[in-house]
Amino acid sequence: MAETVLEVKDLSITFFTKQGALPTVDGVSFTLDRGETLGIVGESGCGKSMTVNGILQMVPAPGRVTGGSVKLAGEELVGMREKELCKKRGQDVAIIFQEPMTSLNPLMTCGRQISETIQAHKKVSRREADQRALELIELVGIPMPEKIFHSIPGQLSGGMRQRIVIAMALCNNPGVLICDEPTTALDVTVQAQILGLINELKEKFGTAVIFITHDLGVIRQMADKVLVMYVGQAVEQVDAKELFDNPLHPYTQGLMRCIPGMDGGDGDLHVIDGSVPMLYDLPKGCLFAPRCPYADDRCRGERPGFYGAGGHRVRCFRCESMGEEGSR
Amino acid sequence: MSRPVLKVEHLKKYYPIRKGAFSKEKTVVKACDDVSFELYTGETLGIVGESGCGKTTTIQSVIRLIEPTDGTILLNGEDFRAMRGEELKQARQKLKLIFQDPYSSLNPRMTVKEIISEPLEIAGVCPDRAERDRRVLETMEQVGLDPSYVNRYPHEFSGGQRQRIGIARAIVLRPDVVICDEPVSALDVSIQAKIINLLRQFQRELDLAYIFISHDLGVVRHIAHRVLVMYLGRVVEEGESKELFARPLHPYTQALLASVPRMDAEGKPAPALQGDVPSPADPPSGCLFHTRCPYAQEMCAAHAPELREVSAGHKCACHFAGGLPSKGE
Amino acid sequence: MRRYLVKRVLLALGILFSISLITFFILNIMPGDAVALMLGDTADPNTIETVRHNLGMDRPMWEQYVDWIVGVFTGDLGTSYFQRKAVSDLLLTAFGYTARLAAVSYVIALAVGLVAGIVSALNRGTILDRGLMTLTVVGISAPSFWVAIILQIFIGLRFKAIPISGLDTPISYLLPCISLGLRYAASIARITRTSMLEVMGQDFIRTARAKGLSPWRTVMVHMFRNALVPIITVIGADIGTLFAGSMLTESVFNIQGVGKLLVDNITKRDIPVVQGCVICVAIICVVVYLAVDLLYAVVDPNIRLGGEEA
Amino acid sequence: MKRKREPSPVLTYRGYYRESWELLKRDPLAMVSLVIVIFLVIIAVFAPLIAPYDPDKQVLSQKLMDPCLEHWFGCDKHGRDILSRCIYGCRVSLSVGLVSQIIATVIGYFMGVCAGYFGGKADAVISFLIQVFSSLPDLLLAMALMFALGSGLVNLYISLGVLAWARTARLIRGTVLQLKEKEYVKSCKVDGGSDLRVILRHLLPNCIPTLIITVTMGIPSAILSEASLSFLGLGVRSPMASWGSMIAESQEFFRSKAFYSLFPGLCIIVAVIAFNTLGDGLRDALDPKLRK
Repeated sequence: MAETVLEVKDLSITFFTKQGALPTVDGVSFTLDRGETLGIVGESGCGKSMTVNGILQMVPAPGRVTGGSVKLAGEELVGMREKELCKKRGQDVAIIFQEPMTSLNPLMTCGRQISETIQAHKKVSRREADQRALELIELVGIPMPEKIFHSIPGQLSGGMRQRIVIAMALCNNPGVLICDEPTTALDVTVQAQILGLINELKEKFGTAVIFITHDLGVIRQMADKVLVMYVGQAVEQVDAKELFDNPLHPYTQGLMRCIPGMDGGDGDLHVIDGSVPMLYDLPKGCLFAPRCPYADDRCRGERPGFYGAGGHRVRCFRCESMGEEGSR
Repeated sequence: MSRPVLKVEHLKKYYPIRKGAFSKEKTVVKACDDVSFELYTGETLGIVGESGCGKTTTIQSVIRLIEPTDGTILLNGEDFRAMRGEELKQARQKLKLIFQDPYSSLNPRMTVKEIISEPLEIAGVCPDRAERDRRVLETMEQVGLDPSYVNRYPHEFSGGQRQRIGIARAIVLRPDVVICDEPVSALDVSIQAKIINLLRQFQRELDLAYIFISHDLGVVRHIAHRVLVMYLGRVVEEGESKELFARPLHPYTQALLASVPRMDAEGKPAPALQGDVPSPADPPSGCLFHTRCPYAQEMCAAHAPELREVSAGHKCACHFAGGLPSKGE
Repeated sequence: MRRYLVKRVLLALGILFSISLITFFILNIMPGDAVALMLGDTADPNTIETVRHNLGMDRPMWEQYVDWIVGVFTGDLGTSYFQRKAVSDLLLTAFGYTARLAAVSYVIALAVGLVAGIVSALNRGTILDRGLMTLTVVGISAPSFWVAIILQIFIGLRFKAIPISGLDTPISYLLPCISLGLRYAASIARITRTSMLEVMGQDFIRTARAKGLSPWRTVMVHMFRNALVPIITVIGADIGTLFAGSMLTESVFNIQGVGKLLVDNITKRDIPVVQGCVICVAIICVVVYLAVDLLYAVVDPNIRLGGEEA
Repeated sequence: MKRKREPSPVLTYRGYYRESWELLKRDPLAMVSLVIVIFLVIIAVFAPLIAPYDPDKQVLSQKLMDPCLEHWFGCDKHGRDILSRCIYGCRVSLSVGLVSQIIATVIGYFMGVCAGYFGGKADAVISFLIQVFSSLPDLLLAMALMFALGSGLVNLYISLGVLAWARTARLIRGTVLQLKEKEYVKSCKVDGGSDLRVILRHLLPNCIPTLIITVTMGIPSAILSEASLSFLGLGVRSPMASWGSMIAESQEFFRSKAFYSLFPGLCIIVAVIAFNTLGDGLRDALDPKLRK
């Protein structure tokens, strides 16, 4: 068995607002091995971005990690002191955010933003750090690295900036790289370039990747295993191939069918009835029951646990016959 | 087929910019250069391309939200560009627009009723208030909004519902042409599907013609009958949707299709194109695509290819169109 | 960048020219006649006419203006009606006082304001933040001349070592500087806090934290530097009003600065002096605005490299 | 042709201003200042009924009288009741604040909309004027104007109002530039809506929060300017009572009679703080950025 770099168990994040305690992330668990890619997929507001904030221990107020554990290379991050966390962030776990336009400091040169990350974690001179930053800029496939090193983000295109962010994330060779919708803001041809780059670098460094997206097509290309989220809960967890060949949760099935395919028919698109419930007004039973075509009285009255077999975990009573799957 | 409801010929929109810091020399950005198309009743024309390719400039010029530099726009056979005053106002009733962002497209200080009835008021078609209210309620019903929400404000609605209000506003005057500028891009897939179905339903029921702009090729393929592919302000390929997606002729279209991550095919992503789109202020010589084209030859840098008909109804602006290996499906 | 520079300088000159035009005409269309005031009630109309003629006041307004503006460029601001001294000399002496008072007040205010603003932003919502912000509201609300009088009463009269007028010994700066600097310290603290909070919510701060930078580096290098542009705007506007504000402080503490000169002569209707003071302050203001525009370019490379307006 | 309806919205929203009011009510500081502002307005309006004495009546026997039960704030150098003068001073301050801001808002809104909406040459000229007017400190220009117009209440209204337009115009111009790009403005144009319709139906309602905030924040600065001008002898004409001129009169007695300058100064501070805090509260309550 490959070496496990990240183990998340029953991670829960609650936002304490005027409308009450909102369970933004509710008991998400997964493990991530070296060199593996986990895809997290779901619609906006399903808690996928908050899950990674929870991993980094950077949940914004008024939210808080209210349960579970996050073990990075065997070390527990939940409850760790901020000073220790600073040493982990950027060193052992790095993140690429969605918006390349705003996630870089607009007043600082790209090169400096990379080299300061190196200096934050290694005792090296400014010169050495700059040298290393320059190498990284070249590594992420930017033409004329010298020129880009001295540029500020405002002079670069979205794709270029995202490459800089990738260089910055990888500069300390982290064990885990989190990509939070890194290509959503980019055009398809640039998206293909960036996805290719992430895959190439992941293989080169053996980095484990968590890839968050709402695009199932991207998941198909990138992920080894997938976690489907719905209103803060994981509803289906399985190997990528199995998920696309044999989706078991009604939500996953619905999601796949309502995307207009590149070779789909001309009829009306499949729709999922109803809308996503609000966190302060969650249904009593299964969270998907109000929109589920198969829902019965039990679904409406009781929350399902995980069922399934062979590493396929599904939060649905219809899979009960396949056996209980507590955790892997 | 009969006369096209909208016919656009050689539409151009140039923006002048100053070249250097002090130079008097001015150059132009050709945001939309020599775009022509025809649109028939009951038909959907898709326009695809990456950001900065001029899709939005094109439709904003067509609808005269910005004045085009040159070209002809015929709406029901009449010269739309020459219209002024009351004539223009009446013509505008036949040409409507749905925007991308369901959050900034509705005035937060107006109720749903005021929003939907504004086009009626401007057009002055029903001076009777009761009649106007009746039409607003009827339209709300049609787009699947509960008419009892008529006095509510846009804030109260979800993204999908706001887009329905936008659609209601666009169809309340029974237009001939509705231009949809990325109407589903800001929505989640499950809501996107509902809106697309709704638009298709109206097309069938009201015989609408759509111009549908999107960067999502899957959506365009699903909804459009014919497709224009744009690159740096120019049309590089035009054809029937099925034909174009099955046998793309232009290397750019081929690359675009190959870049879309697909659910049905496993495999690592392979970037089909290198580099970024060149700056529109300093476009490449000859064929605009030659800097990124895998098949570029010397002549591509020297001569700009014409948009020519390669097979029936399928046009392409490439010197080698038809002679290239088809990378489609 | 060069285009930006040239544009700014031309704009500054245009503004200065317009201001001189506006103030000249405002000051010269006043109803009360300085000459009549100068010569007293008993003077006969003929004498008044002669004096007016000697002073060149019977010529058309635009001619007087051209004379005056040409004078401004050559450093000749005319002669005081009453003191029989060159206005430029009067101004030069007075300017020394005002500049010293303003500089000391503002540097202290800037230091206090920046620190208070940063501390407040970093401790948002705590008692410390609320306390500091309450103080700043009082600071921007209290009229400086009243603060000056209160300081004289409750500190000046209590502690004999602290003088309540003049600006001669280092200790004599204490009260005038507090009364003048208070509102600036408060306004800088407020804009610093707002601006810091705005930057704090931006994505690149999240990136900086996720990179594992130390909190100190995140705050000073990433937040503060990016918060600077609005702060500089306020500083630029402040330095202009500082000279106006010093009018009040100077008259309370009897400091012979530009403000006092202006206030004393406005009641006497000594127009050349008043015009001199106004144009002097106007030049300073415009120069400061120009400096601020250039400072933007230093702080924000997007302006420097883009060459266009931010 | 009926569609299946979308499920009912879960949010309840009662209109922008109701919602803002709810937010404002939750801000204790803003509510306290609102009460003070209302209190000041009542004092200003009903000054003759509230003031215990005639503010201009000189009683020589009461010269520089210390505060006592009959004269809570004491008496001034002419033996006039300071409390009564403070109450009448409130009239001057508030009316100067309000009237000058109304003048400024009318000019500023018009100029701001012209510059922002029509752009081009109109924008170039107005923007230049805005810069000219905001280059000189307000107080200095106000002094020059008061010098030319002569002292008096009406002249105060005019000069402070005329000078404050630039700030309003700048803010409105910025707001309009942002609003102009909104898709609802574009869709009104696409529908054939006239410029007048856009300005009245779309721009004005969305500018009102900005106007409310500028007026609330402009009043205290006008009050301060009035006090400063009156202090320098360029404000109201004596014997009219103004907080600033009362402080000026008290100056020569600061060694012996501290109370003399204390009360008018406190009046200024209370009024200015109340308006500033209310303005802050309104800004928080009306700011669309803080809303979803």
